[in-house]
Amino acid sequence: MNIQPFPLLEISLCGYVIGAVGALVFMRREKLANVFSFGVASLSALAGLLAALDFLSAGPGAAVPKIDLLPSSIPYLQFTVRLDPLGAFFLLIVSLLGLAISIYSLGYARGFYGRKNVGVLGAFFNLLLLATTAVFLADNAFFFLIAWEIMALTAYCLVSFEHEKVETRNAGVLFFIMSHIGTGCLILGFLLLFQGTGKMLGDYSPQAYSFESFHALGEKMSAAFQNHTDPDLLLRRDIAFLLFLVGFGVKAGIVPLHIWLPAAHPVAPSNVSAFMSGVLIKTGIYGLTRVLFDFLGTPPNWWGVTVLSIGTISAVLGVLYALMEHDLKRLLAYHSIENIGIILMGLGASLMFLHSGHPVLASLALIAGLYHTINHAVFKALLFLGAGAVLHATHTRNMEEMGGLAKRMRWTALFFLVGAVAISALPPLNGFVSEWLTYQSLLQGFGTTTSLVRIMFPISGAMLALTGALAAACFVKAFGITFLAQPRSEHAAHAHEASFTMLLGQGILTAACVFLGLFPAFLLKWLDPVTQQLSGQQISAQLSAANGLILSNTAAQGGTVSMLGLALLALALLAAPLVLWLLFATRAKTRRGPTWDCGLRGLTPQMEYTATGFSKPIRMIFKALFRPRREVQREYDFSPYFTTTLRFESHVEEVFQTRIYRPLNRLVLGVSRRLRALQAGSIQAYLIYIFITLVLLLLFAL
Amino acid sequence: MPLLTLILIAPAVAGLANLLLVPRRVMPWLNVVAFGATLAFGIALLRQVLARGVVTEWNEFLYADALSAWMVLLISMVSLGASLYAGRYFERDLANGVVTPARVREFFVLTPLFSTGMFLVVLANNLGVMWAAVEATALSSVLLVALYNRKTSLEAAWKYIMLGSLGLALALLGTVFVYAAACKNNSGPLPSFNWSHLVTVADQFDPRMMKIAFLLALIGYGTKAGLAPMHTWLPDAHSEAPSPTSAMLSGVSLKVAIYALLRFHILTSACLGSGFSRHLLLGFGLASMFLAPPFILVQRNLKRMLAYSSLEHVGLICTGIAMNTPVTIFGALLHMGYHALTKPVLFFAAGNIHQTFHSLQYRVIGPGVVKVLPVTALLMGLAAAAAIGLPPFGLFFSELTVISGGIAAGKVTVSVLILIALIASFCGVLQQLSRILPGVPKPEFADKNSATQFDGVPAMALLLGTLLVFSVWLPAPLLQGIHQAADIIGGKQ
Amino acid sequence: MNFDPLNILLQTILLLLLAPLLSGCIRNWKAKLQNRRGARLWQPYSDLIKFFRKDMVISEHASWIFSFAPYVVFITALVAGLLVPMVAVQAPLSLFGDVLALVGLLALGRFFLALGGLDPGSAFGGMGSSREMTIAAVAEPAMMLAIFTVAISAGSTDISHIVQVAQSPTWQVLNPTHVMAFAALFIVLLAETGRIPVDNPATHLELTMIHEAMLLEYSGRHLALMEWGASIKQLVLMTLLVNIFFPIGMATDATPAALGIGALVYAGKLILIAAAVVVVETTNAKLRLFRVPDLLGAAFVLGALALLSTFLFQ
Amino acid sequence: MNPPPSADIGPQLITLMAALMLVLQLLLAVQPMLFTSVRLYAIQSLFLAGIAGVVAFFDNASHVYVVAVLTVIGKVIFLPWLLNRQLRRIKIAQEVEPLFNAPATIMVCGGLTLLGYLVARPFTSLERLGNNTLAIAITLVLTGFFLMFNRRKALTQVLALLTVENGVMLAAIALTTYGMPLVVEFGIFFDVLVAVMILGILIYRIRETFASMDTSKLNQLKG
Repeated sequence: MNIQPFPLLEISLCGYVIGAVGALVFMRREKLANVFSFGVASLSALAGLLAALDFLSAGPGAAVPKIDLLPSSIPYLQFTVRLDPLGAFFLLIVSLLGLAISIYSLGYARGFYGRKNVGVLGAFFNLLLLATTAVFLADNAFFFLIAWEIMALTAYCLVSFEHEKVETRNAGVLFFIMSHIGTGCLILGFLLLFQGTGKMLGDYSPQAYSFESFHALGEKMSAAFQNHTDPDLLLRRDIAFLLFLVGFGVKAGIVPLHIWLPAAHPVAPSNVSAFMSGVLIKTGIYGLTRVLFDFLGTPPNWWGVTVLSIGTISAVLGVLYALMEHDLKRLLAYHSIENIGIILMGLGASLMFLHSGHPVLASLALIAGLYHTINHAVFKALLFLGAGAVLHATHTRNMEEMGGLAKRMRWTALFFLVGAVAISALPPLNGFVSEWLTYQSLLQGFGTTTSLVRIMFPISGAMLALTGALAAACFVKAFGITFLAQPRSEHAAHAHEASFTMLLGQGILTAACVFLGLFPAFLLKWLDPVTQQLSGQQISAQLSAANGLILSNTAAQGGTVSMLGLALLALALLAAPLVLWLLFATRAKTRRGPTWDCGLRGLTPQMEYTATGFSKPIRMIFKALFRPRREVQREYDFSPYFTTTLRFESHVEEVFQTRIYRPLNRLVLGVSRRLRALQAGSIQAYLIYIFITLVLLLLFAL
Repeated sequence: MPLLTLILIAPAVAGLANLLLVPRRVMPWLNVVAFGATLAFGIALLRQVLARGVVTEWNEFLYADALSAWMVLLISMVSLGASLYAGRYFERDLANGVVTPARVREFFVLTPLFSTGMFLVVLANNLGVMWAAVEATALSSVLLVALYNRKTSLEAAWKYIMLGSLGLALALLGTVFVYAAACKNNSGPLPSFNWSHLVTVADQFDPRMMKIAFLLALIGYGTKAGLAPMHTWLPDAHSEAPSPTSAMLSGVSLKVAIYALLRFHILTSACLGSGFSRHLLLGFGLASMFLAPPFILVQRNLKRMLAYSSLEHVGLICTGIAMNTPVTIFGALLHMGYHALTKPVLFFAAGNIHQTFHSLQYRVIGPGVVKVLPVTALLMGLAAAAAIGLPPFGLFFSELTVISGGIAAGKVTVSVLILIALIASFCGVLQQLSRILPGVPKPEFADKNSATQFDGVPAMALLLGTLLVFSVWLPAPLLQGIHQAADIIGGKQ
Repeated sequence: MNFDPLNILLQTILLLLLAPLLSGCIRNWKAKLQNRRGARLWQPYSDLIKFFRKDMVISEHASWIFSFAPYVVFITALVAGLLVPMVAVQAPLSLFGDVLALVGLLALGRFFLALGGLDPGSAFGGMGSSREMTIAAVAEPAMMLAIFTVAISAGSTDISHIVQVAQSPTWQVLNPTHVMAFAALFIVLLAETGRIPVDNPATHLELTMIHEAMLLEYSGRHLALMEWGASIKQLVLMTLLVNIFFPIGMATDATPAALGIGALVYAGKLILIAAAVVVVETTNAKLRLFRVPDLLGAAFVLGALALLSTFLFQ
Repeated sequence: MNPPPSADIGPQLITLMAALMLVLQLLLAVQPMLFTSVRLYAIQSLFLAGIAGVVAFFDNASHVYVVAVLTVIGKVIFLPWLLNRQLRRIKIAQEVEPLFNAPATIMVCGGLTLLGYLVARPFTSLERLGNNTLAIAITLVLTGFFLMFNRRKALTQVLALLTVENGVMLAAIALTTYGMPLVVEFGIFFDVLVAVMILGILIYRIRETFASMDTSKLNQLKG
C-alpha cells in the first residue's frame, strides 16, 4: 500500500462535508437521506482509515504532511492541517469507529423513520465525524479550539436529538455547559502557552499559535526546568497543566468532572452514544497526550502523580457506580469513566518515568495507555452498538425487563459477549493485552525511583486488579441479566434479531477486538512513530518476541505472554474432554428439562435473580460510598403476615452530584435571584444609580 | 457624488414620503429601498475612505473616516433587515388587532428618521451636532418604544426617555467642557468645534477639564449605550418595543452611542496621554459583562434576556477597546459588526414567537417552539449559537481575538475575567433557550403551526447569511477598513 | 526457554490425575480429623467417571452459554496449570504466559462459570454467581498485591523466573516480606477454592452455597468438567503458593534423578499445604457472607504491608 | 483681549443672576405646588437669558443675543405655557410626598452645592465672566438631577430635567467665551423643545392609561 496520505485525507474530509450537505438536501426523503449520509460517512471513514494506516505503517521519520484548508482573515488564526504520528493514531481510531458505526447506523436509523428526521441525524453525524477528525489534525491552537467547539456543538445536537423527553434536554444542556467550562480552561491554557511562544518568537503572529512553536516552547521549558531558571515560566507551565487537566478532563470524563457522561450517553441515539464513548471522550485523552508529552516539556514529578491518582480513582469509582446501574446504557457510560481512568494510569506512569529519566519505560507506559485507548474505543463502541440493538428490539434500557435474549438475538449476544470479555480484561482478547502492559509498566516503575511515591505503582496496580475484577462482575451481571435466563417482560419475549447492517457494524468491531488481542505486534509497530515523537524511543522490537507472536516485557526475562499461543493451546486441549467423552460418555443421552423449582409449579421470571439483587453484596460492602437508601411500603388487610401489596425502593447516592454540584447550582441561582432586586422597576432607583455613579466619578476625578 | 449627503437624505426622504402620501402596503418597501441605497452608498463610502483617508462635505460639516464608514455599513444593514422584517410583522399585528394603522404608519415614518439620526451621529464632524443627533435618535426611538401603547410599553418609554435625556444632558455638559478645554488658551471664539480639528490640537487642551468632560460624556453616552449601572432602561425598552425596533436598538443604536463615546475617548487619550479614559472604559465594560449573566440566568422573559445578552456584548466591546492594543480594538470592532448581524435575528425570532404564543414569558411559551415554528426555531438556534460565541460564527473569532490580544499585551487578568463572564452568560442563554426551543409544545399551541411559519425568514436569513459569510471570509477592503478604524481609535493617526 | 510438546503432555496428564487425588485427600483427612471415616482417597475419580457416564438434563431456559461454560472452565484451569512449574523449575508454557496471564485465565473461567450459573434462570444460580463474583472482586487485589511483592523482588512476572530467583542463595524465605505475602496468598487461596471459612464445599443448604449453587443445574459430563476444573484450579493455586515461596528441591535440569527428587519434594509440599487447609477448615466455622470481605481485607492489608516492607528492607 | 471699561460690572451682574438661579433652584426643590414650580422655572430661565444678554453686551458678541432671545422665547414663554396647559388638562396641583422631606432636601442640596464648588474650583481661572458661575452651573445640574428622583410626579421630573438643561446652558455660557457655535445652540434648543413636546405626549398617554401621573406606579417591568 503505497498511497500518499493527503489525497485520502482530503477525500475523507470532503466526504464528510458532502455527506452532511446531501443529508440535508434529501431531508424530506428519509430512506435516501439515510443511505446517502451514512453511506458517504462510511466511505469517507474508510478513506481516513487508509490514510492513517498508510502514514503509520510508513514507520517513524515519515514526512509530516501539512496544508492550509482555508485562507483566514483573523489575526492568529490559520486553518492548518497536519498529520503527525499522534494525530494519525487517533485518526485511525476515529476512522475505524466511524466506519463501523456508520454501517451500523444504516440499519439503526430505520428505527427513526416516520418519527424523526433521519436527514438531520445523518447531517449532524457527518459533521461530528468531520469536527472530531479536524480536532486530531489541527495544527493551530485557534483552529483546534474551533474544531473542538464545533465538535461539542454537534455532539450537543445529537445528544438532544430525541428532545421530546425532558431527561434528554437536561442531559444535553448539562453536557454542553460542562464541556464549555472545560473549553474555557483550554482557552486559558492555550493562551498561557501562546503568551510564552509570543515572548519566545518576539512577535505574536499566527506562528505563535502553531503546534510547532508550542513544541519549541516545551523544549525551552524543559531546559528551564533542568537548570532551575525562569521560575515565572515554570509557574505558568504548572498553571497551564492544571487548566489542561481540567479542560480535557471534563471531556474525558475523569472523576469528579464526569457527571455529564452518565447523563448524556444513555439518552443519545445508540450509534451516537457509541461514537461519544468510543471517540469523543478520547479527544480528551488526545489533548492530554498532545499537551503533556508534546508541549509542556519534561514534567515535574507531581504531574505524573496527579494524573496517576486521578486515573486510579476514576477507574475504581467508575466501575463501582457502574455496578449499581441497571440501565444498560448508563452502566456502559460509567464503564467509560473506569476505562478512561485505566488509560490515565498509563499516561501518569509514563509522565513519572519521563521525570525520572527512563524513556524506555515511559514509552512502555505510554504505549499501554494508547493501546488501551484504541481497545476501549473498539469494545466500548461494540457494547454500545449491542445495547442499541437490544434497545431497538426491546424498547427499554432497563435490564430488569430484559432476559432470554441470547436465544432470540444470537449474533448480537455473541458480539456483546466478546465485548464483555474484552472489557473485563480477560484473555485472550485485547482488553487483557493493554492491561498487561499497564501492569508491567507499573511493576517496573517500582524500581525506577527510591522516593516514597513509588509505592503509588503497586497500589494503583492493586486498584487496577480490583477494577478488573469488579468489571468482570459487572459484565457477568450485564450479559447474564440481559441475555440469559427467561425473558422478564413481553418486549423481551418478542425481541427480534437486529438487521444485517447493524450486525455487520458490530461484527467489524468484534473482529477488531479479536485481532488486537491476538496480534498485538501490528499495533505496537504502528505505535513506534508515536513513541518516537513523544518520548524518543521505538520499543516495538523489544516488546514483541518470536516475530510478534509473543508479547514480552522490555526488561530481560521480565515476563512474556502470548494470547495467540494460549488460544491455540486451549483449542488443542479441547482434545482432553473429547477423549474423555469417547471413553465414557458415548452412551450418555442429553434431554432438556425444566430448571429445578423446589417443587413449585414451574419457575416464573419473577423468581429469577435481578440485576439489583446481583449487585447487592457489593452494594453492602461499599455502603460507605453508596449510602444506599431503601423504602419498603407494605399494605395488609388484617395482619402484617398477609401482605397484599409490597413496594420496595432502593436508591444509591451519587456523591459528587449530591455533595458538590447541586449545592453549587443552588448557590449560583440564589445569588442571581438576590441581584435581580437591583432591577426593581422604580425609575427613582435607576436615577439614583446614575447619580451615585456620577458623584463618585466626580470625586474620583478631583 | 456627495455620498454623505445622499446617505443622510435617502432615509429622510423615505420617512417623509411615508408620512405624507404612500399607501400602507408600499411603506415597508420604500424603507427597504432607502436602506438598500444607503447600504450601497456605504460600500462606496468605504471605498472612498480607503482611497482618500477621509471624506468631508459641506465644508467639513460632514466628515467620514474608516470608523464612520464601518458604522454606516452596520446601521444600513440592520435597518435594512428591520424594514424587511417589519412589513409582515405589522400586518400580523394589525390582523391580531394589537395596533392601529395610524401607529403602523408612525412606525414606518419614525424608523427612517431614527436611522437618519444615527447616520448623522456617525457623519457629523461637530461634536455639538453629534450630540444633537444622538438626542434626535433617542427622541425618535422613544415613540417607537411606546408604539403599542400598552401600560408596560409606556412605562418602558418613560424610563427610556427620562434616563436617556438626563444622560444626554450630562453628555452635553461634557461637550461644553470639551469646548471650554479647547478654547482654554486661545482667546476669542474657537476656529471650529469640528472633531477633525480638535483631534489635531488635542494635546494642547486643558487636561483637568478634559477629565471632567470625559467623565460626563462617559456617563451621558454610557447611559445611551447601556453600560452598567446606567443600563437599567435597556431591558425594559428592548422588551417592550416592537421587535424591529428592539432589533435596531440593540443592533446599532447602542453601538452608535459607543461610537460617540469613542470620539471623546480618542480626544481624551490624545490630550492626557495617560490611561485615564481607558481605565474608566475598562471598569464599566467589565461591570456590564459581569452584571449581565446573573440576570440572564434567572430571567423569565425572552426579549429581556436578549437585552441582557446585548449588555454583555456591549461590555465586551468596551473592554476590548479599553485594552487598547490594535488587535483587541480590531476584535472589538469586529465584534460590533458580528453582534449587529446576530442580535436582530434573535429579536425577529422573538417577535415571531411573541405573535404566535402571545407572550414572551417562558412559562407561557413552554417547550416545543421547534414544533410550532420550525424555521424560526432553527434560525433562532443558529443565531443563539452565534450569540453565545460558538464557531463557525464570527463572534467566537472576535471574542477569542480580543482575549488573545489582551494576553499578548500582557493583560492576563482582564482576559481571564472576560472569559469567565462569557462562559457564565453562555450557560445562562443556553439553559434558558433550551427551555423553550426543543421539546413538545403545550396542547393549546400544538395546532398553531405553519400558517405564519415563513414570516420574517427573508430578513433573518439575510442577516444570518451575511454573518456566516463574513465569519469565514472578510473581504479585503472591509478588513482594511476595520484595521484603519482600529488605528483611529488606537490614536495612530 | 524451549517449547517442548512432551513437557506439555506430561504436565497436562499430571494435572488431570493429581487434582482429584488432592481434593480426595483433603476430604478424607478432614473426615479423619472430625472422627469420621470419610470417603476413600480415590473417591473423586469414581465420581468423575460416574458423572461422565450419566445422562444430562439441560434446563430448557438455558442458552448455548450453559453448555459452553463447562469447557471454558475446564480448559482455562488446565491451561493455567501449564503456566506454573510443578516438578521442574521450567514450566512448560512459561513462554506463553506469566503470572498475570494465570490470574487472567482463572478469571476467564470464573466469568463463564458465573454466566453458567445465571443461565438456567434459577434464583440459586444467580445468588451463587453474584457471591462468587463479589468475593473474587475482593480477593483479586489482595492476590495481586501478594504477587506483585514477589514479582518486584524477583524483577519479573514470569513464574519460572521468579522461582529461579527464589532458588538463588540471596533469597531468604523467612524475610517478613515473603511471610506476609504468603499469608495473604494463603487466605486468597481459601477464598478462590471455596473453602471454609469463605465457602463450604460440603454444604447441602442452597442458601449458604456459593460455588455449589452455580453448579446446581449441571449434570452429567458438564458437571464432571466443572468439578474437575475446580479441583485443577485448586491444585494450580496450591502449586503456585508452595513453589513460589518454597522452591526447594525443584528440578533445574531434566535428569531423571533431579526430576525424581523434584517429584518427591513437590508431593511433600502439597501434602503440607493440603494439611494446612484441612486444619483451617476443621478449626474454623464458615463466616457470614458479609464478614468475608473483612477476612480478604486482612489479606489485602497483609499484601500491602509486604510491599511496604520490601520498600523498607531494601 | 482688552476688557471693556465696565468689565467689572458685567461679572458682578452675572454672578448675581447666577446666584439667584441657584436660589430659585432651591425653592423649586422644596416647594410642592406644581404651578409655582413652573413659574419658578420660567423665572430661572429668564435669569439665564439675562446672563446671556449681559455676556452679549459686554463682550459685544452679537450672536449670543440670539441665544438670549431663543431662551426667552422658548424657556420663558413657550415651555411654561405648554406645561401649564398640561397641568390644567391633568387637573392636579400638588406634588405627593417626595422621597426626602424638605429639611433633608435642603441638606442634600447643600452638599451638592459643596460638591459643585469642589469640582469647579480648578477652573475658576478659566472662566472670564464671574467667579462662581461654573460652580453654580454644576450645582444646578446636580440639584436638578437630585430633584428628578426626589419627586414622583412625571411633570416635576420633566421640570427637574429642564433645570438640569438650564445648568448646562449656564455652564456653556460661563465656560466658553461667547457661548457655543450658533449651529450647536440651535440644535440644542430645538432638541430641548422636541424633547419636552414628546414628554408631554407621553405624560398625556400615561395619564390616559394609568389614570395617574405618579411615576412610582410605573414599576411593572422588573428583573
